Amino acid sequence: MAVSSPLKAQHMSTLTSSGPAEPSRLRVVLGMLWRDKFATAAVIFLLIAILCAILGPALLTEAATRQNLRARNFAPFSLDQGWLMILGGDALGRPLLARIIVAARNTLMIAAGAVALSASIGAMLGLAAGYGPRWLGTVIMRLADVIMSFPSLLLAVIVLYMLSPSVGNVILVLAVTRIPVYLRTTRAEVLEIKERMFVQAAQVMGASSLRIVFRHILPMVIPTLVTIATLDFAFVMLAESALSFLGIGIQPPEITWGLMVAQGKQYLANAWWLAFWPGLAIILTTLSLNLLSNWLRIALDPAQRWRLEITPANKIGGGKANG
Amino acid sequence: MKRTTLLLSSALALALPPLAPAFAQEGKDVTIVLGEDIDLMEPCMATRSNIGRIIMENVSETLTEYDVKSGKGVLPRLAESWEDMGGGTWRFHLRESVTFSDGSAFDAADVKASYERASSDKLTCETPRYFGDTKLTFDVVDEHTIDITADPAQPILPLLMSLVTIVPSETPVEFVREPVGTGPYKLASWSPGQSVVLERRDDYWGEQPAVEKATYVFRTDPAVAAAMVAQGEADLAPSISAVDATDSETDVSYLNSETTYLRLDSAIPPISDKRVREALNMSIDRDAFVGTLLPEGTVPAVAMVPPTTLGWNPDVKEYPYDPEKAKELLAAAKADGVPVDTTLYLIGRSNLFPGVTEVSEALQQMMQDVGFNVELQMVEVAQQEELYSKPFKEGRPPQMLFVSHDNSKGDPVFSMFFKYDSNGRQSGIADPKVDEMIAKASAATGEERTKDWQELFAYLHDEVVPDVLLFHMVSFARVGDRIEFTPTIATNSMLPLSEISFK
Amino acid sequence: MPRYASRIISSFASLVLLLVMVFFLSRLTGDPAALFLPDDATPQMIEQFRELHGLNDPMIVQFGRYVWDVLHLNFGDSLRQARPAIEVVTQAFVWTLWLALITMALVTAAAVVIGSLAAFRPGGIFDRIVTFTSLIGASAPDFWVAIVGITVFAIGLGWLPTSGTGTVWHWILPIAVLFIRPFGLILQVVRGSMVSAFGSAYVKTARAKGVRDRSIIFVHTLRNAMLPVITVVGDQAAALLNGAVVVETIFGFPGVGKLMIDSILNRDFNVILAAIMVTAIAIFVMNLLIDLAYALLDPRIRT
Amino acid sequence: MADHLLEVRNLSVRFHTAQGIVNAVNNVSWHVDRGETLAILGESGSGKSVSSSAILNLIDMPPGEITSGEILFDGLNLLTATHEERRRINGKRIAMIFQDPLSHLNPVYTVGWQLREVMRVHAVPAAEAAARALDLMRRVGMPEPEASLDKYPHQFSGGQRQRIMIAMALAMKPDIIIADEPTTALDVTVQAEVLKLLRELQDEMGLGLVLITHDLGVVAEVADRVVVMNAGEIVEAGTPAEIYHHAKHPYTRKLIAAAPGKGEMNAPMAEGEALLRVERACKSYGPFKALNDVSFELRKGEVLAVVGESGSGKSTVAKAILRLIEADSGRALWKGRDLFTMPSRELYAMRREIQMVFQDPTQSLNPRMSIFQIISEAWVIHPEILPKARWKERVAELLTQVGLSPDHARRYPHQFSGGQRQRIAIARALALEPELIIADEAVSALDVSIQAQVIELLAKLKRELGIAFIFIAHDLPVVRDFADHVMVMEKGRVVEIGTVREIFDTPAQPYTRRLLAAGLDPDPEVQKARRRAVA
Repeated sequence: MAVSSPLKAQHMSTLTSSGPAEPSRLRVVLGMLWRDKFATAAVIFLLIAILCAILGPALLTEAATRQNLRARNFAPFSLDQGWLMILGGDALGRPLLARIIVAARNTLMIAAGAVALSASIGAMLGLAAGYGPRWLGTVIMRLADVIMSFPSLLLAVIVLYMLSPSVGNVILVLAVTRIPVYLRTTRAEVLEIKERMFVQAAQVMGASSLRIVFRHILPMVIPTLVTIATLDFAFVMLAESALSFLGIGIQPPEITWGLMVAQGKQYLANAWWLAFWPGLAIILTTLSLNLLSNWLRIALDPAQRWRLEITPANKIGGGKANG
Repeated sequence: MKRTTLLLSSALALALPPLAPAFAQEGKDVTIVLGEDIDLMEPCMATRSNIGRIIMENVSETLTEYDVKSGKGVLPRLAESWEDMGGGTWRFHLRESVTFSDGSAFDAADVKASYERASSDKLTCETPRYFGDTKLTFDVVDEHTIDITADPAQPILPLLMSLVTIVPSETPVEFVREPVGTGPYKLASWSPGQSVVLERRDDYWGEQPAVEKATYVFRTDPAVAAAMVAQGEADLAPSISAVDATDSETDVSYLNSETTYLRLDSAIPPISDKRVREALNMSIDRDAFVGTLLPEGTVPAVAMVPPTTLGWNPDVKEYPYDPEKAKELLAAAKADGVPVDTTLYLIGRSNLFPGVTEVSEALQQMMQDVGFNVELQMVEVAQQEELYSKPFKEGRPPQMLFVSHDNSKGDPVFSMFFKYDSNGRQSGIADPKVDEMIAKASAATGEERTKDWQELFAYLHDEVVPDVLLFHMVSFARVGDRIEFTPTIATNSMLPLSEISFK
Repeated sequence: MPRYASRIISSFASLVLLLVMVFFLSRLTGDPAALFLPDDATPQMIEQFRELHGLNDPMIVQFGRYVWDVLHLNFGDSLRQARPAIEVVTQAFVWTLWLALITMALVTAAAVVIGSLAAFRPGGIFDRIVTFTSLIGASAPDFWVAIVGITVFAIGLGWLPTSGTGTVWHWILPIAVLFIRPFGLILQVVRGSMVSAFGSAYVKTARAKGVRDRSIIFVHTLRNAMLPVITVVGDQAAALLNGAVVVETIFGFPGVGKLMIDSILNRDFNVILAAIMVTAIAIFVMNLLIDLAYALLDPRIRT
Repeated sequence: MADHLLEVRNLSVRFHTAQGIVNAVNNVSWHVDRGETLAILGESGSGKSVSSSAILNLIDMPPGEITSGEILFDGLNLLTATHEERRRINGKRIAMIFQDPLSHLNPVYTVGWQLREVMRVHAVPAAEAAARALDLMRRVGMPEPEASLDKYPHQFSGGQRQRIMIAMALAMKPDIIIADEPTTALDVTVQAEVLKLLRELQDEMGLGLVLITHDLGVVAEVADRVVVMNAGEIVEAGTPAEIYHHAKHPYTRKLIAAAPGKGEMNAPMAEGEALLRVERACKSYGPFKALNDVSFELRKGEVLAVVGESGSGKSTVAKAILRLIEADSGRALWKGRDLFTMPSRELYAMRREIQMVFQDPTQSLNPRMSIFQIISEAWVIHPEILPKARWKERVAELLTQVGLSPDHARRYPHQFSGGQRQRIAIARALALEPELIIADEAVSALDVSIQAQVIELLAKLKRELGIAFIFIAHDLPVVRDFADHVMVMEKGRVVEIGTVREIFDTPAQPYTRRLLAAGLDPDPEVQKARRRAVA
């Protein structure tokens, strides 16, 4: 404390007194990203995955679904059957590369959908539980307990039985099971933030509860939620693949990476590539998200941010400016 | 890098061996790894495969047994002989000096009690399904003779008696978890979820089998089961997946009595049109599956029952793979106003057999190639069950259920009524002529019975086209190098330890 | 103590609500009769089964009967196993409990030691390697890891049994597979928590007092940093107590996770309900222990 | 150059940050000897704590970097000594007392353990350490010394915690104690006690004391010599009297001029209609009475200062009036209407008329809103005040009014210094055109020079706009400069109420007198005289 406070105050005063032109926010963020090479690689990989999800199905669905029993379990690293077969073929002779690219959409959509849904519902309930009357908070928290202890497999069976194992319903199942995470986090943050002075300042100005919650509290909670969501995205992808493995998730002919691994695992002994490549896609995506979330955690924490801000280049530049 | 890895692993290897598990079996004990856990050990449920594989003819015995190995038909077991007394009555002469594992002696009263217990409405045994509306009355003639009268007369009563397990008459009328039987083995211990141990009885009436103690363990994943035998942790895995059956030394394939087919719902257009059903049959290249998605040895099916069954018709030929013809048939149907463009739902069940998804997807594509509009849905067993059995839901779309039927009992009677009769629970057709033929064959005996069934099979396959018959499936057993065992078509439903011998 | 009383009451209320929901929802998912009986069961058999197990009664009557039985501490019989559901569940639960306890003990010990060391020099080589490898581990689908583990260690190297229970050796692979994900997660929390604890004022005091680095890490900082860690450990342990379905299925481990999925697929309602109840109680007890641990670690919470 | 016990020579330390390099201290030299007290005086950001952090090896590197200089302790250059050598000196020969003892004590260990630890790490046997810990607790005047050893830091009051810190620093009988703002967060009476204790101990043990502070009063009270720091450099050094009376550097002069409590006191206002009349307000939390029968009156354009120590209930008064908490009983008549029972619709209108400025401007401004958004939020909530078209213009006006520039509107709170942020908070309050502003310790967290500016601004607003203030403070000199009336509170009740002159010149109650006596005067001579008087 004794060391950092003068430091903070000082660079603030330099900034405000000299009033240099602010570098654009995007550039600052990109600069901070670039300083963490792992995170940079992660973002690039994720962008590629998203690109696959957007363009893949339109371009490659035909190639990904066309069966060719002659190329059944075709070994990887050979261009004999065209470049799409570079990662090998699956049990029906369909090119794995094409399938992985096409499956990116479902996989990412399920994960993103489930995360977005659970995060938004969880955040809303968490805001209500944290800022609303005490009894409402209690009721919501008990509800969260119930959801927490509700076996997700049973939920999956119930939803998928009564509805159908479609992408939308899998999103629903996964979203419901993840709500408590966001709910509890949001509530905990709200309980802390609502005691802060600026919330009281808004109250003193006559701001309505809705305004305080959405204008003042929510924006403070969002960074935390974003960090959790990145991690949860990875978690949901793994959960989806576990559901597929147990036979109660997405069902063919829909494809997801998780389903591909689940289907390919029986060939692990003699055609490892069937399960390996989609497994690798999952690992790389979750790994990227984890790395990204680590970076976010540092980037969003003012006390940690300097780790992303010092570089040799910066030192020289700063030195000159100050000297 | 490589060197350090090597060093590291050899160091580890040195550290581990004294502690490493030594599983090699000693003496005359065997370990059998099964794919499905056992939940009950109830003799009257022994026709269910997960139970039957453990207790049928090991713990619990029947009056007769059906020979699937050498085709000798119905053989004596607890009954030494039987004769048809006419009027629906059969007299069974029971084996003497047979004792149950609890020490009590076996007599005619036990037979009567066993049947009555199995058909009691206090229990939900499987046995009654084989008797349907037939009423049996038991007359104990003397301690070792019993008359069984069926109403209506039942020509295959001796065969049916191979499905009734005999328990002591004192057995309570509730599900038991510790079966008592006359078989060569008795239950030694059962740790649910982990293992079941059977031990050989010294006072068994028949020839002593070689195996002294059998331990059953359960692994859902067939790859793990296969690995256990390979590692010597188990001696026998009766059903492993074809892809894991890579070792020709230990792995044997066998026809497993499962017949897969697409159950068509003939009440709903466009499937209600026979040409459409024919076109479906011709769109499928059955031979292309064999040796690719399905293991070598898989047999394209022309009947609901496997070829070893009485009355199987060798003259019925599978539908040729003829996409052109199929397209023509479709066009013709379309010309007559049949809505052939309607979406057909191909409803498969995950876990039906290993690789079912790929097979389903291939089927879907083949049908699509001739112009069908097919949507594939893979569902869980309970969901499929809902669609499979009557009553069917009103307003259902045209559905093709990818299902499997198991009949290793030797007679088509166990299949035909409920698969094809207008009132059959899983029948997709309503054809009075078929109903009549089933009734006739069921009542017939001897040569006539064979002929009647053969006619029915031909008629169904060639004229009615009620379904798309696909394959008689094969399974693979991995047999460890300590033992000798040859799986049969009945291995799926029973696994007599007496068939295992040591090298 | 009144704090605990109200906790018990409100948790009990949640449990009741949960069981009620499960009771009705699970009965909407199909008929156990069709699953218990063979395909070719006659309609009479099905009727008989439904009658025998009271499945023909209106749902509310079934519910009333269940509540009545439960009030008499009778949790019903398993449809499949012809024995009390509670017996089926407790038998399986013992396995899960051990599996969860051993795994969590190892995970916590490993994560705390490695995470603390990684946090001492954030961004250092050790930190980077530890973070990266633990993340890779935590990113892999567990069934995939399990099968690869069997392939390598049981089949390839022959060091460990493939599956099953019996000796200590049988526990190694399942625990190793279960270890990976919570380890990655808890490691991150330990690391983060330690990094911020190193920035606390009392660490400055300790340094000004001349306390050794080792003691600063493991005495001063760790105990403070453990508070958020305990929460995560609790969450992860709860997840394990709910059953490690995938691992139990693959390794043939007779735990509550496998029991749960089997019961769900078989619609063995009484077992589902009993399993939920037992695990919920276990998790409740565990949360109390976590609270206790909190109070033990942090005197501020004691008052 | 003569050898000193501790000498810092030409020390420069810099930190790497996003905005480039910040030179925290530049070429700083000072020294201290046994039995002497050196004060390092400076405002926040002056770098006054950096050299002591360097002495104790507390600077994180990176981002910190020591670019030049040496620190000589008893002839040893600490900057080239090994980690282990320095560890042995820390706590044993040089000890430190930190500001904010709550966060500087480990919350999860008992005080006794922490006290013993400092001895144990320097190889004192366990039994001896235990005995000495008890002695130390007695020495620093801890009530119930034995029982207190088994308690945890959170179970003590602020003053007691600082005594614990002092005990810990004394444990090894060090040669030097460095105290970094040891009394800043404490009430004046407690501050006086702590400083007295430090002085006694120094006399007793003959140790060298380095006292880092921003408070001229503290300097006047204890220092033998003083160095003044600004922006990382020492601008002036000398005895406190020299510095106070003959400051050479303009910065020092500015600092001394800014010290509050020297101007003319306000004359009491003419009688007028009461704007706010609080009658018998009560509020309890369980057995604790936060407000006990509080009554007072406030007239238009008048400043009522509420003073008292922490826990006296002075903030509770403000919160009750603003309905941030609900009073248990009593009335607060605002223009004749009772605020305590006002329905929420009227409350909304009342919010326009009574505004609040909070203690900590960092906390009271939403970090995610721009200054424009923060100020104009008032009009979003109360749209009748100003049409949207005029918002921009009015924000610029308000910013100018509080002494900021109109183009600051685009920026975010973190880009401003503490004083600037408090101006923004005032601008926000003004946006609603209130008649009463409640300032809750609004200047307490600010540096003296900035404090003076903000008070000046508030006085201007009072003068020009006729705004009334309830000015809550614990710092008496500031109150003396700004208030018309003063209300002294203790334990939830009003001890004394009167005009500023009455309270400061002729306090009627012993508590008020004690409070006034504990305050420190920035003039060393005055302070010395006062100390003598008290003694």
